[in-house]
Amino acid sequence: MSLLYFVLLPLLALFLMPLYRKHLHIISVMLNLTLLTLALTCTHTLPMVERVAVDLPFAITFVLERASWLLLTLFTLIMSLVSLYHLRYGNDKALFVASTMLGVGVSGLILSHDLFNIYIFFEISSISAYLLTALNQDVKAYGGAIRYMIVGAFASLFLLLGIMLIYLSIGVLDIGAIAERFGLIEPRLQFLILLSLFIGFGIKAELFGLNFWVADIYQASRSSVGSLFSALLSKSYLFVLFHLTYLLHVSPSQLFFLGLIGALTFVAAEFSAFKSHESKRIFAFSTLGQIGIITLALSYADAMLSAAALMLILTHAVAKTALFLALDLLERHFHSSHSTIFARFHAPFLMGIIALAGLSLLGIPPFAGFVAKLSILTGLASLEAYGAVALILLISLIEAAYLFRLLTGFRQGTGKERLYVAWSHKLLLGFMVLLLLGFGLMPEPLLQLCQAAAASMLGGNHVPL
Amino acid sequence: MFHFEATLLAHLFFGLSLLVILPLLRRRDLVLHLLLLLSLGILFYASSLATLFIGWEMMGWSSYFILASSARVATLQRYILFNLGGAFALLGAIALLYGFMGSLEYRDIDASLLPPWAMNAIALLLFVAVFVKSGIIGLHDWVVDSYSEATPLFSAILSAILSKAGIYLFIVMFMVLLKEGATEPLLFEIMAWLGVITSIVATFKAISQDEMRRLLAYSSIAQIGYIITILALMQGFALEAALYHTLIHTLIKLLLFMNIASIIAITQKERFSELGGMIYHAPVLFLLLVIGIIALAGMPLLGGFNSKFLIYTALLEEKRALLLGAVMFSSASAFLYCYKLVYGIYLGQRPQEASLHVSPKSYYLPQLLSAALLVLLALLPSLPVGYLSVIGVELGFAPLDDSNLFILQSAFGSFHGGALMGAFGVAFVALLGLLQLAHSKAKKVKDPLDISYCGEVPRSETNLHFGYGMGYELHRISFIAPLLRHHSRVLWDRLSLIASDFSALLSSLYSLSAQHVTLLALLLFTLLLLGGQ
Amino acid sequence: MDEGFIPYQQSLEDEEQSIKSTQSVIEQAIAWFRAHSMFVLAYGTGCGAIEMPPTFTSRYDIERLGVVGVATPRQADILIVSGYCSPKTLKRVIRSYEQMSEPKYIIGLGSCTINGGMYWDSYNTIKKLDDFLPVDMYVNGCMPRPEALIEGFVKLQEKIRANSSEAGYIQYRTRYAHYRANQERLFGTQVQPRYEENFAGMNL
Amino acid sequence: MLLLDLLLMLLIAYGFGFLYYGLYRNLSARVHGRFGPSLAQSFSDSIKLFVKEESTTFGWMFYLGPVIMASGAVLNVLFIPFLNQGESLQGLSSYGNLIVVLYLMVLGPLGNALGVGSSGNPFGVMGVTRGLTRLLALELPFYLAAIGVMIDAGSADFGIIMQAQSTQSNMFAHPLLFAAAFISFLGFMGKSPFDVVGAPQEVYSGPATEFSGKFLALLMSQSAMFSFAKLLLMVNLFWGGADHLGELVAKTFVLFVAATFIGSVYARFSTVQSVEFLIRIPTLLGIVGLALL
Repeated sequence: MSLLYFVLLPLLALFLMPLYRKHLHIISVMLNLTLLTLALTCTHTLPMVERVAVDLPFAITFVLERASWLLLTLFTLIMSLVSLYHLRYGNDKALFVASTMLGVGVSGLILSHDLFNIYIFFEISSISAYLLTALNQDVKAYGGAIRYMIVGAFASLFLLLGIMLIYLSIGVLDIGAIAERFGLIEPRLQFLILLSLFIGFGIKAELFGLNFWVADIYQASRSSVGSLFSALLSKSYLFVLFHLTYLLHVSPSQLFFLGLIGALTFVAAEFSAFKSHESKRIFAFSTLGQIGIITLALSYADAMLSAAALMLILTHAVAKTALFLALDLLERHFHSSHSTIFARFHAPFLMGIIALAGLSLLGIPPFAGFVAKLSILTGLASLEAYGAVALILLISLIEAAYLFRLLTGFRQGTGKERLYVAWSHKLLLGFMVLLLLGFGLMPEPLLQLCQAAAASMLGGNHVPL
Repeated sequence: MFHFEATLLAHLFFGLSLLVILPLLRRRDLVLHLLLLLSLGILFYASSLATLFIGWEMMGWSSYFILASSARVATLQRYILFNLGGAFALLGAIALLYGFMGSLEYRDIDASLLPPWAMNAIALLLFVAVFVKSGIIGLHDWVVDSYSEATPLFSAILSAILSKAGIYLFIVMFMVLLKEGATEPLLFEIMAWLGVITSIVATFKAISQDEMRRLLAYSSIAQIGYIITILALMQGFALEAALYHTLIHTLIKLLLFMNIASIIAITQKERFSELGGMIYHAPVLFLLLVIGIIALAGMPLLGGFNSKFLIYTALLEEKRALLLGAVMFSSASAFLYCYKLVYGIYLGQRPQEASLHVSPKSYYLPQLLSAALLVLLALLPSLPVGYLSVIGVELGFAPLDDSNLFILQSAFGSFHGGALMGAFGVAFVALLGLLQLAHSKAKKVKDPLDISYCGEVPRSETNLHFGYGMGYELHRISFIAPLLRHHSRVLWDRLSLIASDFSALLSSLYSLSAQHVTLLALLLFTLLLLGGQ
Repeated sequence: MDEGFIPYQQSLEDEEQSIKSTQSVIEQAIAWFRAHSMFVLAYGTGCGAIEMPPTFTSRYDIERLGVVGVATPRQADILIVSGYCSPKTLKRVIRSYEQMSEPKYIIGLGSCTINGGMYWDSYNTIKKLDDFLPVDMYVNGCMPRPEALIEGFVKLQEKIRANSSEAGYIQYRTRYAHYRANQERLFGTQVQPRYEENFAGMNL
Repeated sequence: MLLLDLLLMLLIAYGFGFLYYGLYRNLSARVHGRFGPSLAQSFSDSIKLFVKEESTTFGWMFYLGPVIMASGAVLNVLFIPFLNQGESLQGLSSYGNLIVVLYLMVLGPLGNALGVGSSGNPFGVMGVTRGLTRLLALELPFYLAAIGVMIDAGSADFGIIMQAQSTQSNMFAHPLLFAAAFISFLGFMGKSPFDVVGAPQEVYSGPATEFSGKFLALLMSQSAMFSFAKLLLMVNLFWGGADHLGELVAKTFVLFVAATFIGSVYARFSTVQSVEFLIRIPTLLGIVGLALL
């Protein structure tokens, strides 16, 4: 069992796709399910290291430890769910190609253990994201994609600058090696490097000050694509950002700064969503808000809080995917994603899914989101970060305000259409909500996984050269 | 340890909510109602704060979704936001407690370990949770709107059952878990006065309502105000008085809301101005309502007096004269809305209008049961005392004496329920006999419009039911008029406007063009670079 | 009936004396109480009403006789029709009278209630109240002084104590058709509910 | 024995109630410069009403309203002890207490209000509304005073309250509380200036508009008894009760005459005015009185 499969199999699928144009969806589903199975089979063999030496500084090193495994499993799961969702829309060829590519990108990002590869996968994922944005092939989509491209290129620029400076100063790109030698760099240069990396990843991880492009991109792209962006893309960059942060032993003040950025992201996003009436935009802001909380929690570099943050990543990804996919169903029907569409249909099941996923998103029991939120709050409280607790609780009210406003849309209005939802979609969405409910009722196994992952993430997994 | 078995509330709430749910069988929202019941179970069975919170929140959202079938959007928003606000305050308190205790199990909580500031902060947060749920004035808008816009049956559950959750929370948190803690006494003092001010303001607001369920909603707020006040004393007999009043109020509100549900089913009307004169169409319902309002007004001869008596004597015992005066004032003012309720619906003249429907028979059962219990409690006022004492005894308070079930004992005197009932019964029968035997013969008017009306013959279209407007004159009384304005609604609306403005400002950032975004990022980079060096 | 008011009034007063002796003790006691507690609905239909306030207040203090003014016909024993009645007023007077509980009496105050008085040729006042309602006692004059009104009350007290079957309210019940016919001639049928229709059977 | 005692109490209350009522009419007539009716006039009125040949009713609730009201008055009389010592004329006071009595005082009016309401006459309800609105403010000072008395005596029991006054009556011990209670008491008696409830100029007779014959008779009788009960209450709470019947009569008489004279010279407050007055003056007195306790 090789970690390379997670990159090679999708690449193989990408090669196969032009050959079997009519069965793209099947290839995609089979690929993602295979990857999910593979990821699950890795549970007992962690940590895993895979190195393909090209030329030593540019070796391809893949490492799968607890944290990245958790994310990898999540990503493959979400990819499988999304591709299963699209099974009914087999003619959507570009989507399958681009999403498979996105899968390669994000998997590579979290697997890669050297900056060079990280940069490569960074680019792969970015390019596929541009493609996905433009999927609708209308003016808005192209505009969004171009905007995304400009911002993305800018991010790559900074990332490249950071990597270049590291390579120039210590001559290695492997993360483990960098972690060992990073202290040797002159402090001012260190700071410049960290800053470039922060700007590079920060733009992509959608942190405050660097995330003003996000809402427009989500709005321009399709809802189902939104689920990929929200669940995979931003999370993978965030993961890499914090992975590096922990490895490079940044100073407490810099961590504090990250936490501050997280809090700002959270506040700004939740408030922005409050007045928004475009559901994709609202979900985008909500994603930003969650990213803010996750950043805030991770910035404490505390085992318990990091575990809680990982838990939040997981639950948020599932809940958001469910929401975006449900929204996609609505969007396909109404050709609009304005929040008023919620008042125009009658479909109890879909309604229930949106409501329950929304509850989980908000961190309301008994759904999995609650466990994550409670862990974050208790974690913060035991670190005596009462201000952060108060902030999260207060701003969560704003979040509740706009999320429940969407939900109230259900009952408003008179002329409601009956909306047909295919049983396969019902099954899929129901599965996601059941997942949330299940982990909400029995959070222990997941919490343990997250704790182990957090420990490995914070412990700085040094893989020898 | 505090346990489900020991809570009267739990038994009561389960039994009664099942009664209300009975008429709902074979309906769509049954699932949600059962979920609500489940959440109550979680709340009562909880042995850790996390579980308690799960029950609390589930109660919030399941009731929200039940409410969603009938309420307006604004009401729903208000409902969920206030409820979540309270819940998040509770969550904050729980997180804070966890910070010190490292565990959320009830048995691990030892409030004596808390530093005073933390204890006070926790107390404040819990107050917010309790106050929101109880609809303390300023936080009450959601209560009134949701009660009046829920389905008639669900209003009964909301008022009879869910409104008591705040009280339950208070008892669990303060009297059971945190009783060792050194909470600032001033906080409880403020709570006591907030409770009584709430009850006064809500009473006056109730009087000036034109909608049955809004009136009852304010009445619920007022009644819960008393309970809050009495609980703030943190004494054993106060606890018993509060629990007794909770029991009585639950019975009364179940009775009244089910009664109104029947009336709504019969007439399809909600406002006093559209009702009236139902007494001879629905005499049984009228009698049930009269039992309800007499108990609500806290008059002797029905169970309502027992708990009022306990509340008063508890306050007397603590020598809280002014507090008691205020409670009694509000309680006396309640007569007005009690009468308005019965007059507006059953008495007065019946407006000319279309046909009447039949009320479902299943609506009668909860009413009859509540009424019977209220009468029984009047006869045997000490009946539930032993049951109520359980928590108090566990907490080390002396139980009330219930050796004679007819007599309700308190430190400030006692009364004999049987003697009261008996004397009234004899007097009533004797006087009725006297009236029957009197030389003068009663003649019943054939046409209800044959009233003394200044020598006029009123037509059927003449509005003779304007008595429903009683309470309007309160607006002219300089002490009361300011209480009737919607201060809190204005406040919350303004707050939401501010949030919305702030939101507009922030969201404008998110429509920047790509150039601006990159420019900003560059700026940030430069700034940080300069600042970081 | 002879011409003129005085012989008629005389005949009414004569009758009382003869009936009184036939009553039982209880009946006499009841009659005494009735005579000594008279609740008055003073209907100020015309200018005669101006004489009622002095009658009720300190100067003449009719409360000495047990006469009290009440506001509603339900509580009243005696209806004073004070002066001329236009049909519009009469309608209300009749309604008020019918709402009074038996036994009930009418005092016609002033000449107008007897024969129209100074309005004898008015197109818009009734001339003879007795056509529409049974008057038990007339107090004539234009206007009659309070003394006269008190005199009327004293006479009425005697009449009440006599408990005559000729009392106005009994006549109104037994000869309702006659009164109703007169009323209908004036008002038409649609205005007033029929007296006997107001009550659904006796005794609750 | 108890039964005889109770009957005696009722008879005393009934007799003295009507006597005082007659006295009231006489006294106020004298104040007006009239002679007024005989002392027994009110009694005659009630007998006459009982023996009217017919009374109008609007249905069973209308019928029961006065009965409930009268039962309330009877209960009030029975639950307030007449004397502060001995076994006789104590009635059922050992089965109740001051709080019970304070609440029983409202039972009658509520029953009556139900009857009035069922008549469908808007004037009746307007009267009831006025009464209840006035009641808001009327009870507050009285309650404050009663609370003061109860806290002072350490019990709500009449016996103990009266015993506590054996050395000094509450009137002198707590003059402010007494003043508050007395003003309230004037209102409870329904005399000027607090008699807006049945103002005949505006609302016919208010609550009594539709009551005729025996119903009105019952209302008059209960009102007489109820007045006596209120006098008793004041005497017991503030004047230490009475040792024997003679003292009781003397004390209630003094109180009654005081109320009558005040009632005779004051003009009527409107509903709003009476509420504002009651909240301004006596309530403030009561609060200060409680603060001084």
